[in-house]
Amino acid sequence: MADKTRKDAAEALAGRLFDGMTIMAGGFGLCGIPEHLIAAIRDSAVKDLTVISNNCGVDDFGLGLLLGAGQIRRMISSYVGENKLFAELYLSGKLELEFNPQGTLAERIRAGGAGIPAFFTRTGVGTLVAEGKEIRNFDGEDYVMERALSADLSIVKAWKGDAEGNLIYRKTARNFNPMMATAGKVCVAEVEQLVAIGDLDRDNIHTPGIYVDSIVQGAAFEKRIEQRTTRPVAGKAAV
Amino acid sequence: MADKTRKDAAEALAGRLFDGMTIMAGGFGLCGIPEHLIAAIRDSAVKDLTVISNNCGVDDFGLGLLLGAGQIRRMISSYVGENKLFAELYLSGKLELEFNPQGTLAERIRAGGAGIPAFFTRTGVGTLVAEGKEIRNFDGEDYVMERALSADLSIVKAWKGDAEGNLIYRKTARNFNPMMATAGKVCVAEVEQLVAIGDLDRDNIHTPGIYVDSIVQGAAFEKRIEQRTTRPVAGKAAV
Amino acid sequence: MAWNRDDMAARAALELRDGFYVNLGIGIPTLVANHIPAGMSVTLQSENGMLGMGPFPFEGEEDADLINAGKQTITELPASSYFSSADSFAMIRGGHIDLSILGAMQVAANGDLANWMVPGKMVKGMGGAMDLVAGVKRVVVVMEHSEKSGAPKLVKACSLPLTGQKVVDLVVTELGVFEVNRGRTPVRLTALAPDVTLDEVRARTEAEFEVAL
Amino acid sequence: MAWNRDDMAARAALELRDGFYVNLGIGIPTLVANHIPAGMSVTLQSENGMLGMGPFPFEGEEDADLINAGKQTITELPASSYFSSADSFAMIRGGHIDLSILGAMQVAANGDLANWMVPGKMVKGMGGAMDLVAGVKRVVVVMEHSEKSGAPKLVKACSLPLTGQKVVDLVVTELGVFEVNRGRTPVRLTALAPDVTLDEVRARTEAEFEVAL
Repeated sequence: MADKTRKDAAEALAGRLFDGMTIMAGGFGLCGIPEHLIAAIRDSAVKDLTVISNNCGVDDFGLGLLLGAGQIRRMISSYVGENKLFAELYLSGKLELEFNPQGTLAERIRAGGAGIPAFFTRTGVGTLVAEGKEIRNFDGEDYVMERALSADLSIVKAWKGDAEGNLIYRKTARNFNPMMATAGKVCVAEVEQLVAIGDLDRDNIHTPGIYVDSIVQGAAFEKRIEQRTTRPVAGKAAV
Repeated sequence: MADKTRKDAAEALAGRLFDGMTIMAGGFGLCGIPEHLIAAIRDSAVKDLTVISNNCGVDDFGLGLLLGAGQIRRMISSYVGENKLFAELYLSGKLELEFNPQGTLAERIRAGGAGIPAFFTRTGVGTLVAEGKEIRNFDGEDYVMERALSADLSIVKAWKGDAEGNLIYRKTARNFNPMMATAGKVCVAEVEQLVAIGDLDRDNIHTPGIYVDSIVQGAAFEKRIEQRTTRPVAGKAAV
Repeated sequence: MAWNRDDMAARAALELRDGFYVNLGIGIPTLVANHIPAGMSVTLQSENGMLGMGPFPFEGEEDADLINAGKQTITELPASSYFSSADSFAMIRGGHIDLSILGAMQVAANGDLANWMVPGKMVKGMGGAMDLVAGVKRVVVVMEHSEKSGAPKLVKACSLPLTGQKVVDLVVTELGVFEVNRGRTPVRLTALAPDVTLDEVRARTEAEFEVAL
Repeated sequence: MAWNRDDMAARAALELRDGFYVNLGIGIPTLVANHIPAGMSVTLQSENGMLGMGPFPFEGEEDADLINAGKQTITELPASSYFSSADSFAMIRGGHIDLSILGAMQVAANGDLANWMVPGKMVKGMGGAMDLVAGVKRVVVVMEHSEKSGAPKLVKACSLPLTGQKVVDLVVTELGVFEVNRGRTPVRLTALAPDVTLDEVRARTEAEFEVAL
């Protein structure tokens, strides 16, 4: 099988970036984001991007870096609360924004990878989200039709991966990464640990290599924590 | 968390069976079938069943047992080639049959568990499968609308499970089991190994316990092989 | 004396049942976890992809790969499991979560809920709220009875953009508990906070309600 | 001298490319695996939930949990992965498989394919065939040129119920190779088996075709 390993993020993305393209980026908040690939996209200076990602990072990390560099024209997200620059750009008309309910966003991306052009969901019926979309009654209940989402490129972050592109995610850093890996025309993955083929448990591969075009082991991962919340060592449980 | 473990298949199914009900049964051919639960359903003598399963076992094993006992009124399947009794019952009008393309069947079941009442697929457009169904054009291509499938009860077979109902499947015995676990109003699982809570790798649980109502460790598993195919020890690869 | 935040959480916790799978929103709903009765088994779902959410970690034990939907660091439990966002919302949308407890800006007598957007203000996004109210079997709102301006939040009809139509089952405020029942029955006041009078509730509530204390 | 089954498989194997993900049907298509050129990396998908299908096991090493879509015992490889039927067909339907090689009862000049049902006969079911032809990027049919009755199988229009509309790219029979190109171009005969004459092919083929040998 062809070795999909690349030396670094820049090499993994070489020839895959162009102005006006649509990029899907995995992660929830700053958890499970492809931080090296995002940095390489910033360095590439590619622009007029449509970015599909649940959030948009923070001002100085994650997708916030692309926002700060003025590379993003349009975002499709479910929540962008933690980003001041985002608010400024949006309110000044420099950034287009499409909000999707988080589950609808996840399912639209799954549909994009699964050859399903549209599906129906109860989510958003009777809200702004359903405006201009078909509403249809099944068995006495109204549903809204949602369309699939796909992208020119998806960038995902996994815990472990191999040269075939098989990926395993860790804890809640999985989030949007598996679906996005399936919905990009090209998928580039960054991993914390690149392991030998055969080292991953075949029963527990979250993303089969068929979806991954290039894979790169990140150097030092920052893995920044957005809301460090703890309980007192001697105290009682806070959650 | 409540202990979902039951002593045996009969106890796990107690109070959950009724005439005329719809049952989903995991497995592909004889691989990954809930053999103890099927036997217990045969012993219960429940009848007029609608059974949703990719295949219908063989004459004397798997769902073929329910067929032989005259308990099945209607099957929703993708392929039933290996069952002579099936052919007899069908041709004599004693058995109703609905064929679904295998991928459409899998996706209808996933949709049933995922709150998606209907979706569009290219599969089956222009064939008998699309007759009477809505055809719709998206971006220049025709798709057929398929509806979700759900059941009163789903019976699934896993390799390992715990008292919370978390399940892990093994190799190609996974097949339809994970989706069916989500699409039954009640789901009963049988496992080869019931392990202590915490023994399963949290990152690799295929079916989270929320979907499972009762779990039972099967006694001896027959795990019959339908097409034993080998290569000569000294020879070259046959596949 | 009206209920404080913890009282409201305790009141909402009365909706918990043994074996329930529950999703708790940010703010007061998070406090409900502190009021799970001893011996009752309740599994918390976090919509970013986890069942069996544990308490916050001890200092120094935070894991960047383990956060809740509010992006706070959390811990896992022996029976926890992780899954993708698509699988998480399949679980929510498919009706597998028993109870969702979340905050609101407005709740209407017909069960409509608004909690994500104020026209003219910067919108942060609905996150998973629309999916939760559309998919979870029972939806309990915990909210302040009035806005800071004094405007009522339990209203005849929501003036804010909706999060979901006819989705609220129960409302807990600092003044009392209201059965809304997704608009299938008239709103009923079923509990009053200590020393709060019916007149005060009437004066501060726009929605009509029956009294069933 | 017409091609035998193995020759036909070898011919179909010319469609393989390095790095391809391929689904092989039952019968002659299975033999294509024996003709993967040395040094070429081809990953076989089995639609019951596996990527990286290995050869049949040695006797005594069969595993009941490890079968292909034909229900035959198989083996795994170092890079193999397993997944559910829903995930497998998401992969197929989503266009991620490069090539499907399968058998047929009839192929029409417009690319229509029939391979699952003969009216009046007991129907076994379409299995995954409809999904494969609808979803895979390139579909190659390997079939006998004629029925046992002598009736042609490469026809003007399928008389049998379809498996898919305008889905066939290439047809390999014991007589030759035909580009069908999903009906976007006229059918073209691009290769002839040794000692098979154009006249013989013309006599035994109902569909019109151009000759581009």
